[in-house]
Amino acid sequence: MSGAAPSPPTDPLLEIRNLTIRYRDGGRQINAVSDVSFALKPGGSLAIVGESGSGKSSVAGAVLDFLGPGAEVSGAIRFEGQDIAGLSPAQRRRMLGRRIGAVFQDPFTALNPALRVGRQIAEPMVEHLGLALPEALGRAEIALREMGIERAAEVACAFPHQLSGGMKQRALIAAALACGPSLLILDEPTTALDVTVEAQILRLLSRLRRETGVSLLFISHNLGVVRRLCDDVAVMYASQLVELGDVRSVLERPAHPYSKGLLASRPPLAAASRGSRLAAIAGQMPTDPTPDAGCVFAPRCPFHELRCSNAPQLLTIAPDGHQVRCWKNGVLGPWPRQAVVDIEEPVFHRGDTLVNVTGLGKTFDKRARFTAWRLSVADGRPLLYRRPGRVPAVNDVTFSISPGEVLGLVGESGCGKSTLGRLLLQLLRQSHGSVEFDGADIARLPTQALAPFRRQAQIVFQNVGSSLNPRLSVGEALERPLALFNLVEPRERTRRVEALLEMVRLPGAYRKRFPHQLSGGERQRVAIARALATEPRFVVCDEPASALDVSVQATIVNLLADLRDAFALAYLFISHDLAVVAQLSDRIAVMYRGKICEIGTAAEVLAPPYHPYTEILLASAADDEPPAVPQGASTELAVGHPGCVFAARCPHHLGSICATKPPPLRVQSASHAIACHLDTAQLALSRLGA
Amino acid sequence: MRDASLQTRITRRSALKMASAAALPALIRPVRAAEPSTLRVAFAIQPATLDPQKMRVGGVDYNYVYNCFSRLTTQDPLLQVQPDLATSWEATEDLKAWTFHLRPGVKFHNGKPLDASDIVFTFKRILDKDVGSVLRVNFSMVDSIDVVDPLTVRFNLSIPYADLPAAAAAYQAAIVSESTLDTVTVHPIGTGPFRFVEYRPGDQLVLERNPDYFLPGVPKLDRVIIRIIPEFTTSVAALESGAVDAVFDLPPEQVDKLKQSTVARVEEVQAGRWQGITWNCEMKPFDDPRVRRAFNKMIDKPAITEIAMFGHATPTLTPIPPFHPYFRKDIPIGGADIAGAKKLLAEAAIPEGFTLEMYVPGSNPPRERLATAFRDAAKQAGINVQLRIAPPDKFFAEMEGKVPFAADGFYGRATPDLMVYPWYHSTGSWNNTLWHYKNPEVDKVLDAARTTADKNEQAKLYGRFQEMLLDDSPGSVIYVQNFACGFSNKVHDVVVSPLMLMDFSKAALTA
Amino acid sequence: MAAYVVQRLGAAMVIMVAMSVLVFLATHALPSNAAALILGQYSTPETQAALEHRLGFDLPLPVQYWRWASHMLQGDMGQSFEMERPVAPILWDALGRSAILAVCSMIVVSTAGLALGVVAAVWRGRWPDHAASIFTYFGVSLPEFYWGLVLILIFGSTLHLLPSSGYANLAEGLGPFIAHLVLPVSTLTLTLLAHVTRLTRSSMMEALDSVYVKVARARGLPERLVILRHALRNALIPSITVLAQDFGFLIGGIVAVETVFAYPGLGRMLVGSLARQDLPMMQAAILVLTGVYCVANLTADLLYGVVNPRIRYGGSIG
Amino acid sequence: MAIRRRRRLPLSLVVGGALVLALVAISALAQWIAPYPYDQMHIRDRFLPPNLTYLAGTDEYGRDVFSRLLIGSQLSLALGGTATLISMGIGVPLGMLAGYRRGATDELIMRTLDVMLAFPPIMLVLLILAVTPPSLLKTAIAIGVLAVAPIARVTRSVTLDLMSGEFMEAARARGERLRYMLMRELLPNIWPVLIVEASLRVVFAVLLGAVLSFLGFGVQPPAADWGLMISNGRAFVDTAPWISLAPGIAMSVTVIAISLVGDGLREVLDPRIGGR
Repeated sequence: MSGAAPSPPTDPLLEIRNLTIRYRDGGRQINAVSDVSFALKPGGSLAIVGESGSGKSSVAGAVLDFLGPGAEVSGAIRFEGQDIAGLSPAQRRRMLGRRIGAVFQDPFTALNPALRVGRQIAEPMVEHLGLALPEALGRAEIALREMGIERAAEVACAFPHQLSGGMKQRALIAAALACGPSLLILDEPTTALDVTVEAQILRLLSRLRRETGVSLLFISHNLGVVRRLCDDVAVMYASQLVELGDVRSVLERPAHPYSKGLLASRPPLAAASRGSRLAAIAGQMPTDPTPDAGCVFAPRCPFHELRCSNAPQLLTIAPDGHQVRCWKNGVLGPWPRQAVVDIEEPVFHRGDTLVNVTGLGKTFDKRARFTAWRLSVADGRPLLYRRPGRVPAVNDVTFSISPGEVLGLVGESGCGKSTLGRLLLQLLRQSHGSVEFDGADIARLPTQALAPFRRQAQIVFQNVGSSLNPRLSVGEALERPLALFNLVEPRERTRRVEALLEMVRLPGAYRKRFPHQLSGGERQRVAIARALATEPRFVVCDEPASALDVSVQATIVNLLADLRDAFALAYLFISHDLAVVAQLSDRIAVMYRGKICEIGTAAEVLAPPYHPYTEILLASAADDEPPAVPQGASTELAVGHPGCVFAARCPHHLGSICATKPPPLRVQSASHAIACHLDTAQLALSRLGA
Repeated sequence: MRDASLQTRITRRSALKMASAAALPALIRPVRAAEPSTLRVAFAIQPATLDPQKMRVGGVDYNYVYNCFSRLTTQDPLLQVQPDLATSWEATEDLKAWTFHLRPGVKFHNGKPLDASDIVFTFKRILDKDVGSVLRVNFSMVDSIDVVDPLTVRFNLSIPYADLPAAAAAYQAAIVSESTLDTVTVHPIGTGPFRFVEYRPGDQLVLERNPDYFLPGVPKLDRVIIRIIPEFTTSVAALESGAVDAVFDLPPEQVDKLKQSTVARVEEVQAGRWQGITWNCEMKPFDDPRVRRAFNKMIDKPAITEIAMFGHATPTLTPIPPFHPYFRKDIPIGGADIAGAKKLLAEAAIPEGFTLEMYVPGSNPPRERLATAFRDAAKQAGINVQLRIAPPDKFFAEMEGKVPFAADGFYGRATPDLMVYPWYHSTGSWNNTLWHYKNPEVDKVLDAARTTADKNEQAKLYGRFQEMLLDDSPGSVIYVQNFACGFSNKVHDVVVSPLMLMDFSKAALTA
Repeated sequence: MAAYVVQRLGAAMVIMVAMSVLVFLATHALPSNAAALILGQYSTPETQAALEHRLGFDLPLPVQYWRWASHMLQGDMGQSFEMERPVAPILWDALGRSAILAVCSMIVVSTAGLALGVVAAVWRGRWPDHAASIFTYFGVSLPEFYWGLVLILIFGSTLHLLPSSGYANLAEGLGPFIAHLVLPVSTLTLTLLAHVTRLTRSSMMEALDSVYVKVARARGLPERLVILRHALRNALIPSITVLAQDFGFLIGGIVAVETVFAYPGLGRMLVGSLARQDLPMMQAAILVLTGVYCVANLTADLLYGVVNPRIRYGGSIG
Repeated sequence: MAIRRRRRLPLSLVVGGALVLALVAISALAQWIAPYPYDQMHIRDRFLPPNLTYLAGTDEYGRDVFSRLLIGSQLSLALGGTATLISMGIGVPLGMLAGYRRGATDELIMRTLDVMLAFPPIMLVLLILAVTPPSLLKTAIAIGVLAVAPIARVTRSVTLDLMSGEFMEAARARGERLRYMLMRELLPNIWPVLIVEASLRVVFAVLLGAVLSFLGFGVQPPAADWGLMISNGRAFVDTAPWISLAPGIAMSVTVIAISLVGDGLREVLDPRIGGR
């Protein structure tokens, strides 16, 4: 509707009408998709957005005929004018790859590890276009080049494990488009990727769309990503389509309360005050929605009235042309935000430090293992050598955290941020440098002497699936720290556990539950309660909200903020998501390949002057179409060269100095420093796309 | 095979057999007709050694030696001493010097002629302690051996000994040549009816006809292949399917089964091989004669014989077998007297529930059954017997004679003297290994019997010996086993001897 | 890959040395008096001592080990106490015959096991799956010797279809050669099949559930290609390790099967030498069997490297 | 890892479980169920086929095969159980330690076990049993030792899996001691996998015990585990097949029942079914 040239009304490429999908689970039937209808015109792009369990992937599955025998599908799926739901499985299979391409979420497992990449791209061409394998392989190489891969010939001959995640996803897109399909189904294609890589893939997709005219059906949980790629958006909640319309109008003027809540839950990419909280959606999505009984969102809806639960909600046309499944039809107030008592912005002084890290480094080598020894016969003379150590995971890091202060730590996966968090807690021992806690150098302490420190420093993890021992009840998990540190009399413990649960806003009765009986958000609350049971002063939060849906993520971030204020906690808040970090942090450190390249208050880091890397992170995370970010040929510089770790990817690369000399620390203010060869003036100037 | 099934009534089984035989493609037709004059015999154990003087266990070793080598004398199936390499022999009046006259013109398989020096070498080898031949004790009375002339040797003895010609028929006394001794374990050279061709341990031993054999017209077979098949189920199946032509020493449970066969037959003879229970008179509790008597009373020989051998054995008094002329048929071999045994045990102050370990050399089901049956009897008498099955070689090397209580058994010997003297005379070799039995009366009788050449006198003395042992025996010789072999119906004239032997020299096959 | 090969070879060598020490120590820990065993009942302490000296049993253990091991390395396995023949030729003969049995069984087990496993995984939860699992349950529920007896009874004694014992040289013709192998190989197959089948089934199911198979389907490949090219290729990789492991069980099974079928192989030789406490024979047989197993594992490791591109092609290309 | 409640129990687990319970009950009560003493001979009733007096017939001594089967089940199950207990008792702590400590401890333990694994399974047992007089306990120990390495390997791999679980790190962040980590955090999560593994091992031990009895390295008569019964009965396999058939069927049923339980448990514990 927006970018596409005006055209006479054409038949839709893909039209889905009254699609309903039910799964049998034991004796029960569960609605995965209820009565969903939409159409995608040729060359168009439609996003289906929703949280996990909303049914969005089932819609894609129905188009691809991937639902398996357990699913009961009804309704019509018309593709290129043909009702494909009525075709035989073999006929539908033949349509895949040729007319419909698909790319899935996890590029790391989507390529067959035993086949060369080129072969996997050539495969559909051999199958559908009848090409001979050598010819198809040649075309595969061309296709890879099309995807922006420079050493296409080399990549075509490689096995998947030799490629990076972004490269894999490019190869998968190349394979999906190999036969020139008219429809490309993208099921969360960038979710598993780093934010900078995600930006590149999105750019690639929008270029391909422009160049080939392929239509996109894009499944995502991320509204921001959707804006960059799609014309139309369909929001799904609990098996239903709740809102459908033009991307800009839906994102700017959401008409359904859920869409509104979803948008409000996303933290803005800006420094937040201590008193600011995200707008969260209370409660959780029903696992077995029953749309016939009334609005499925009613229990979580702040605008709901008695009338909402009386009858099923119908899809109606909202004033600005999009469809909404809400009788209020867009006439809503603003999404309510959590009220916070005014909190004074704390002032931290360099002097009062809780955690002080100096020259901290960690290199994982396998020195302890004698199998690290290798016999080399390469040069004719047998030689016993040890496999060289890896690049340091954390490299000469220095910073401090004051009591009650939140330091955000941002970086891509593998940059060493989690290792750094574990070093602070001495869960890993450093290779060099020191960690002082409350004035004591805990890095020199033997393990047995760490007990008092352990009580005061705790950790909350990312993975809600494994953060709680599945064999321990919530009560047992929370009692253990109390017992271990002898904090509470045994008789008092139950009451204390209930108090802890209440603190993280869970009912006291939850202490009898086991982790598998809790939702992801609830588990994370228990994990937070467990970390706080010892009344610590410092908590490492290692991506505590990253694995959760947006609406739940907001509640956890809010909870952490509340606890910070209530108990004057200091956090090291680790995340790959700059926006979330910004929401909670007083200061932010940006990490790349084991080094901190920029550190400063949240406002300072989010505004120029930037470190070039910060700049790319910010640009990639922006909702708008991201600027072209140079990829950089990362292998051209030897790993572990003495220069700037970011040199290989740096858009402002100054030449050999970057690779040979460690960058100097450019102090911008008392709290803001940037490690870069560019001087302050240049740093302030260089703005991508500006 | 097909002829046989055609002759019999067409039952479902045979119909199936024919159908399947017809359906089977020629490629995997399993039973290829062997060349007419190759005899394939299954043995359960492989030869331990090919060196005749060093053989210890019987079975395949004896059969190989018998067919590959010759001795001075041999014994016929009636245990009578017959000429082999020696055509005649005589003793001095005092039985202290024996002269053997050799058959002229005998050649070893490598063509070397046999002469008296080979005999002397062989017997000196037997008497050499370092060789460790089990036969040494049997010839302990030999002082010296002289070459009288190339075809005559003389044995000079320290004591009168009537049974030297029979003793010389022992398999370990097979004549070897000094010149080929170094290869005796790999490629033995003898003078027997068959020549050694090859031996693949665990698999087979191949013999071929010796064309220069000293007896005219034998052997008839071109080849004898001794196959090693440890499981009798397997070897009997092989016999029935024609994969082998004969099976050596069938255990009793296979005898009755094979007797039903239409393609094979069993030849069974009474033999002197005995099995029984030994107790060591020097060890507790058997140092008390009352205990020995009590144990004797527990044993119901006929019942144990039936359980252990299913009727393919005969209860006996001593190692002298019931078919021997000297056997005391008039002494009844009765059942057990549990009450009497209990009384004796009480007198010897052996408490009720006394526990005793009984060692049993394994790999011999009848012997295990014998032990199990005895255990049952002992239980009734209030003795708790725990069986300890040991690998045979381990048993013979480490347990035999060193434990108070065991089940054991021995091959039959050629003469009454060889049958009993080593076991019951206080200087007897086996006696001093096994049970240390000391009875001066018995010594006197045995000494008298071995030095007399008068058969009637001998019969009387051995008869008395059997009576003397009724009560006071240092063990119980329960039965002598039959010796049974299975033969395919196309095999003829294999002589089955009570000495556990198959003589292939006259054997022939029909197509 | 080269580093991988060197590493695996090194590990195999270390294991062989460790094993030889173990075998040597275990056999020398035998409480039996070897000299008494050799010389029999009538030996005297003097003759025993003389023999012990001749055999070097009076030397310190490390010296004995060194002598033994260095002889072994030169292929000299000593003389059988009992037979007084050199062990080596007997052993190699027996090994050759066992190898024929083992290799045939491995071929049958791996092809049948893989086929059954794939069928069961593809038709999971339906009758081919159930049939395969019942069949394999049945096979593995009884030890080899029992199946051996049953097969002999059916095919040897009753039907007279197949020879129930021994072995035939290839020289005796292909027919008898194969015929003699059918029953022992079937017996071994029956007991080993379950393991391979089940593992193939589960790794195949895992492969079929994987994302790359989903992607392959999304490329519109016919199911046959999806199964054979995409799923099976990956499912094969773990099967290699299992087959190597099964080789160990095969060696165990061979000991029993060779006894039942009177198959003149190494397993039977080993059991015989154990029963007779024939030290050199025992040591050589155990060492050779473990060596064979070691080689099998090594082969599996190397094959694993060849099949698994992660090992064959190490580094990333960025 | 968590047991999915509400999930229906697989048929294999129900059937196998019922069979195993029945077998254990029968063997526990064998002395009372058995119609005759296991070693009582009825000389006149030898080789009787199954009939009303002797439910499974009689053997070559006229002993009641059915009674012997019942008593034999005790030995076979005791052998399987003891061997498995031994291997679990050694293998589980070793595997947990190796997986938990990693580094040099891991290397030391696993490389040692590699050497053990490099022995073909039966070799070690034969060696042990050949050099010393046989007894049931020794057989059990030998078989148990044999299974130490595979059990330790499984335990280690599960431990390694769990080590990446963040609850383990949370416990370490509390400064928990080794004992608590292994016993309270790890073990409760490992045991479901171990039960599956144990069922495999019991089967393996019962079968291997039978083979050893067959080769003459097993229990001593007249006591008879099923392996020895089969071994003794094989001489009569065509004239009195029930003597070896009955223990064969009993063993087959036992093995299948235990395998069913193992497979059923695996299905319950891991719906994707990970094979080993």
